Amino acid sequence: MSFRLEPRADASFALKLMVSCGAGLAALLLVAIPVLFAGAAPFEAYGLIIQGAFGSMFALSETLTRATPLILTGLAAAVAFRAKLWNIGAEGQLYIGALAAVLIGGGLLQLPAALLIPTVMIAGFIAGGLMMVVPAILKQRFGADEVVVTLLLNFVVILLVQMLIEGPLKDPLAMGWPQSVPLLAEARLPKLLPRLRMHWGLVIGVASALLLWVMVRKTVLGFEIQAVGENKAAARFAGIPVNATMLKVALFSGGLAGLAGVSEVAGVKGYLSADLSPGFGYSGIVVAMLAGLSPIGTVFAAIFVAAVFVGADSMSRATGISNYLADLVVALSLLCVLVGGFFLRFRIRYEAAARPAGGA
Amino acid sequence: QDVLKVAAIWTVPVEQQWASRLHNALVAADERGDIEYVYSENTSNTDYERVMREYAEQGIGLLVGEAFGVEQPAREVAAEYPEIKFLMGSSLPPAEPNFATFDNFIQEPSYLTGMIAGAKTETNMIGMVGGYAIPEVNRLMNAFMAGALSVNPDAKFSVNFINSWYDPPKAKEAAFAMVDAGADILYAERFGVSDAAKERGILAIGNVIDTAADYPGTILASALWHGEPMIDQAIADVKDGSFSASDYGIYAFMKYGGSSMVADADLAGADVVAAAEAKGAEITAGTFEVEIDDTEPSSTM
Amino acid sequence: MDVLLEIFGSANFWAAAIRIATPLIFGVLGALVCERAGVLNLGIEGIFVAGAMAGWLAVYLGVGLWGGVLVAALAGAAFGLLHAFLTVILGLSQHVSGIGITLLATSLSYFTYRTALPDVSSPPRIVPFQPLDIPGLTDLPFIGPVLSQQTLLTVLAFALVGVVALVLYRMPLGLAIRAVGDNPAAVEAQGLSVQGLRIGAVVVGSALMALGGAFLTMSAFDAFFFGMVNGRGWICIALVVFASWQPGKALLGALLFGAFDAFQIRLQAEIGQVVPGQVFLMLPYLLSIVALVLVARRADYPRALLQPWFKGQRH
Amino acid sequence: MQQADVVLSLEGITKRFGKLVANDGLDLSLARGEILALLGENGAGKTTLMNILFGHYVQDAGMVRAADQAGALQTLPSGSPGAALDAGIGMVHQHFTLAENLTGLDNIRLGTEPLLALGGRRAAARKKVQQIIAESGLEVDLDRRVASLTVGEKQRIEILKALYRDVRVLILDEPTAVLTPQEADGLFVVLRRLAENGLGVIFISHKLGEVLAVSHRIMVLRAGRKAGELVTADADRRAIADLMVGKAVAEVSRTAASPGKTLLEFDDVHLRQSSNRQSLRGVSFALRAGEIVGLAGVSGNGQAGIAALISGLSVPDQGALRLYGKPVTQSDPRTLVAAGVARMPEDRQHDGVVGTMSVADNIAIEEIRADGFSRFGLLDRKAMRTRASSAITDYDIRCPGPEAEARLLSGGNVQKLILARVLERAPRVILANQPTRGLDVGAQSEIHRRIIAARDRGAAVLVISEDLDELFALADRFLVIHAGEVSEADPSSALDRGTVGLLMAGQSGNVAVSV
Ligand SMILES: Nc1ncnc2c1ncn2[C@@H]1O[C@H](COP(=O)(O)OP(=O)(O)OP(=O)(O)O)[C@@H](O)[C@H]1O
Ligand SMILES: Nc1ncnc2c1ncn2[C@@H]1O[C@H](COP(=O)(O)OP(=O)(O)OP(=O)(O)O)[C@@H](O)[C@H]1O
Ligand SMILES: [Mg+2]
Ligand SMILES: [Mg+2]
Repeated sequence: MSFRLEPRADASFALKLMVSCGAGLAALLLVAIPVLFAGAAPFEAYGLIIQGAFGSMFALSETLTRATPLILTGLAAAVAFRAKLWNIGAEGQLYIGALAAVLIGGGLLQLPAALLIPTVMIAGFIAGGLMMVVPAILKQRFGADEVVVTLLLNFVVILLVQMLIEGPLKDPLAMGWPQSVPLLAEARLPKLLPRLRMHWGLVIGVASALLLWVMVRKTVLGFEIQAVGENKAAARFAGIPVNATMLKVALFSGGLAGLAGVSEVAGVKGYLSADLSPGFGYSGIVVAMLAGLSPIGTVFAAIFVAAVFVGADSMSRATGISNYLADLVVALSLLCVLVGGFFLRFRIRYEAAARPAGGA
Repeated sequence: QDVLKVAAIWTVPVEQQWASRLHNALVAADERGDIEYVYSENTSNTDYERVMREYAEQGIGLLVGEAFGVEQPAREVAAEYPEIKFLMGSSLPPAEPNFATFDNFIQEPSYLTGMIAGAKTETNMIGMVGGYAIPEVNRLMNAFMAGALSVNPDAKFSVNFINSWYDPPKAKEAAFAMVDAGADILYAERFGVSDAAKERGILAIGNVIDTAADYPGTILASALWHGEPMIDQAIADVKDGSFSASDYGIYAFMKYGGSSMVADADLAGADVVAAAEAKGAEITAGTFEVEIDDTEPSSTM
Repeated sequence: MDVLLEIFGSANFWAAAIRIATPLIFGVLGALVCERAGVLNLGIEGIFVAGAMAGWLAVYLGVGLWGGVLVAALAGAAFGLLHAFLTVILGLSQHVSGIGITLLATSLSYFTYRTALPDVSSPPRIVPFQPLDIPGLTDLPFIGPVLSQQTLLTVLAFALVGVVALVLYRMPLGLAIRAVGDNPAAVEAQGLSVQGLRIGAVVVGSALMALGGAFLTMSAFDAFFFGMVNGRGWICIALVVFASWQPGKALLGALLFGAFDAFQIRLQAEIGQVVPGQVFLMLPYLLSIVALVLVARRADYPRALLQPWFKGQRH
Repeated sequence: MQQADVVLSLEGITKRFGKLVANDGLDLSLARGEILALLGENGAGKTTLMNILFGHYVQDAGMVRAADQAGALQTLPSGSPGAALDAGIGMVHQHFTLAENLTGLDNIRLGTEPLLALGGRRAAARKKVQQIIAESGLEVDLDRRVASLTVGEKQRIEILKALYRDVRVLILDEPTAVLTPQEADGLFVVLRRLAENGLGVIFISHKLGEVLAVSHRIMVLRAGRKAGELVTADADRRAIADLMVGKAVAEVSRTAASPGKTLLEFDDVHLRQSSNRQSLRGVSFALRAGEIVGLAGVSGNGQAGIAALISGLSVPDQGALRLYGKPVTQSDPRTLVAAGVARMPEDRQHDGVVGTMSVADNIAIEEIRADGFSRFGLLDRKAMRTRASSAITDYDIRCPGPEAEARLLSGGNVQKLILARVLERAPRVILANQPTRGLDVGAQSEIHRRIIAARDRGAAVLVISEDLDELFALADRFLVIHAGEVSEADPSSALDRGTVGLLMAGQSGNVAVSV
């Protein structure tokens, strides 16, 4: 017996639901293994994960706070991957965006919040965008693989940030700790609710997702990006300026990652340090793929990934399991959801060995 | 009365020298039955505030941790939970009513190990490998250098920061480079440096923890940090209600037993050790003070 | 100028360059084998961690050094098998699967380490591979000191470069691997199994990557630390492109990287910090990008890289 | 036919793709030394049947049996190309199955040696291949990387690959689609000789002339079923064509041209060579309103450069291009399209459509920024859909509807889609590059009809084709390209296949005109 994969035209809602539940169930089963290994009770752990992610206003706020940068880096990956521009450099673009925010909003400009916040955001967007435009140009002009270039630039940027926050940007009031001067109060993104960390970055993220959706579905630019992404040669033949379109994609992608940096400094941290992001740039890729590169889906995928992490982290504390479990749970969930996505795209056909028709 | 619940949040794994000193002290207190101890390690600064709040909600009595990267939110959390005591590593002053601070002020024994190294170096060159040039590291290196220069004005130092807290192979390479450049004693701020010293058959100065047993014949002297005086004091203070928003960093000073110097007399020579110990006595007696210098040290060559 | 001469003329410098390059040689070979077959393996960073942890833990538990090497390779192979299942059998995105593998391998290694050794407050140590001592060879001038600072794992890395080159260019198997990375349809039409070749390449490549990790805990050092892999895996991904997917150039690239790293460490040790240390640390990455820009046009990509392939699909 | 002579037998093969039944209970048998031509419209199921026979696909029902060494028929396990190869079946696929990063020789060796044999058997393999080349006349450089070979050379490697395995059955799926007439003739000589030596051949082609010339027997498929079987000696073109389509195929008729003024002019155009393009050296010619100019030549002689220039994908290094008398030397595709140039790409799947986008998108793509389809940067989906719907009716594009993905269309329908896209604006200049390559007779005649209609409306048309039959059916005037130089041959009525063939091979222009 052998099996064959058959692409599905469109998955029904029931199937989607079934697959999602199946993936979730599989993830839970897998998570039980390390939980048992560490000597805790799986069912108790499941409850604690959900409670830790959504069980209170505080938990929900924390989940959404963590989802905020993931929405933006997820969008950054989604917009680039749609055009087959493999931007693995969102991490670096995030830091550059944060750096720009601190440069502009750390005292250079004295403006009221209504002006300073947009200025800082635009600065972060442009900085992150340029950070991606450079690899895009290197790819166009020299054929340098953007996966590698953006990956390497992540290291360069983090070192640059370290250098600046230990040097010219160092906060003289930080007792020598390598961190930048704080953002002016006028540059900070306001909190959404008092006493909770959730901030306006979330609104920016969701708004970006909506705008991106409009761009993808409704605009000529979105059309051109799709054409370039799916078939460069045909797009070029049809007169779409392939290189210029790619540069626009690069600008958007890097810019969104840059915004993630702005959102983290201006919404959460208040100043820049070398540990601003625990890999939000890389997780963004995961988020985007989970969402099937859909802008709206990215929002939900980001919340999912954030909830799994926050919930599992909280569970590990409540059960006394090593908190490295949280990353493990995220990884396992990711793999289960990925495999689930496969079942949405394909059906598996088992094929019995061929029977002779009408006897031999 | 219930046992005191103490939670710790480390931004690093608990093996890291710095955290391990306090972690061990807390584990010991737990084993004595004084407290019930839980912890989260390797918690990123992004997550730090959330974890603080989660512990706070669990109803702990004392929270130990590091506020270095999260000063502002940490203080906000403390202000919101006045019934909980916070003992946080911090470079800023304590905050009333419940936010006490500390730091690893072991510049005193570092000065003493510097004296021993300064006396023992034959090439007059000492290699120093650090993680990041942050105040906690800088002040130890500066005190060490001052100690060495006090007995050997010709001593030169080669300083290298590897920009990582854990990359022993890299620290080892940096140390090898210094040996190749002529250093005959290595100041081992990071894991990996003593390994290089042992492999090349030269001497190393330990920092924060005593690794002499792991590197027989290599560790000339070590500046040790002891978490116990501070932790035990804090626990006692919380229990008897006298915990205040003060600077517990002083408990790292030698006179409180928060730090000490150990030296290998066979390697260093009895007279050299005796000189250092005499200086140590002066420090404990308060007649000699080691300057706290947090500026970034640089090579003197 | 003198400083430069002094550095490049010293056997210790070259010894260090080789030592730093060794884990990269394993990693870049592993990535090369995977990519030659058409599969990008971004799981490399995590597989390094898994190899470092598993190999070390095995030795710590008493299986002996070579036993540890084997365990590391098997751990790498296991993650390779998972990556192959996701990308070759299911045809899922190689980027995402790879990043997922990195996340899984890293967190699983850390979790296992911490759960297996909950109460250690300083990392336990093993007796690592010892430096070479080959009478006759290690006594030679210059070569001797360079060699006598290496271990058998470094010898293994160099030997594997030869083996990989031999397989790729002198064996029908290598022909098939190179073909399957270029056009799977060509391989299937000649009666070979595309999936089989790809799975095999990813599994073997991942085992090689894990050896890079094992080198860190069993030769470069003698204990396992969290975070000790520190981006070495990613560098290998860059080096493969730099090397145009050729084993010889991969070795060269790894050695260049090692030499540069050894050089900057020594320059800092010799002349002190004249510019911020980060500038030195940045240079290898920037130089890699420059090198990439210079070689990219001539580099010849496995054309089927990133492309899943299903039997019975339309080509 | 005697049982002992049968080398291959397919019985009751059925294959479904979703709802589509690609093969419906097909039987086929092949005798030793027989050349069987398999005919059928695009999508009739020929390739599918061969893919099942060779093990690329697994059939839903039915059985494949092949003769073993002793001549006894053995059932082949399904889904295993390896088993098919072992059973002495070789296949030249419709699309190249070559690893471009390997040399020709290595492609031939691939899979023939134990994987772990150290060193392989390169020398022995080379000797054997050279012997086959000597016998068959399939000349090709074995040590060049396949990427640098021309399509004709690649096709020869494909055939050598099959012959190298000492096959008893050889399947050729449209092997001549990318060969020049001369190359094709060479191949037929080889095939006949091989058949005389006992090889059984299944030959798929859309070119009825070839089929009639080379095959012994013809089997016609229609919509997955056997539509009929003929002995070649008794068959004629019309009968076969009607059998394929299931109805009578309309002849395309053509009236004499009445050329008007010059619309597009090449003036001493030079273009540098690039990786897959021959250089152009001083090309000059003019296209006039109301005439079809045929550009004949062996592929790889500069056609790609001329097409790229007219398409706006390249600009000349030297010389000028003039459209309606005005220079357009520095144009890009958009300005040319806006100026009324219709361009049909040589490789329609690769350059013509974005497979994952809809039919409507692909019809609108060239003018997406024009007012008709968008406003203020926002797409007008309704206009795009309306246009697509009318194109689908007008051009008989067979697809589920305007929202269907273009990749689901067969080659003929993709070509109709492109025609609909470019002809709708009543273009004044038309570039038709290999307009019917690989298409069945029905689609061919439809496309020819459209091109002639456009000419009659006053358009200037340049047809680039390697199919001389097509050129003779369409062209009012011939240009011949060789080694980057274009020479004029006129009047076309005075030319015959032989002379154009000579011109294509680079013989002097005088020969042609003198006929
Ligand atoms: N892998 C596949 N998946 C889905 N449909 C397929 C597949 N392969 C073939 N088909 C369908 O089967 C039908 C027969 O296709 P096939 O390629 O056999 O036609 P053909 O006779 O070779 O046509 P052509 O002359 O154009 O080569 C077509 O409608 C095609 O869409
Ligand atoms: N990926 C696919 N999945 C399902 N059906 C397909 C796919 N690709 C093509 N088809 C089907 O293939 C049919 C015919 O396609 P096919 O490629 O055989 O045409 P073609 O004329 O052979 O093209 P060409 O001659 O250019 O190769 C279409 O009707 C379509 O339904
Ligand atoms: Mg076909
Ligand atoms: Mg076809």
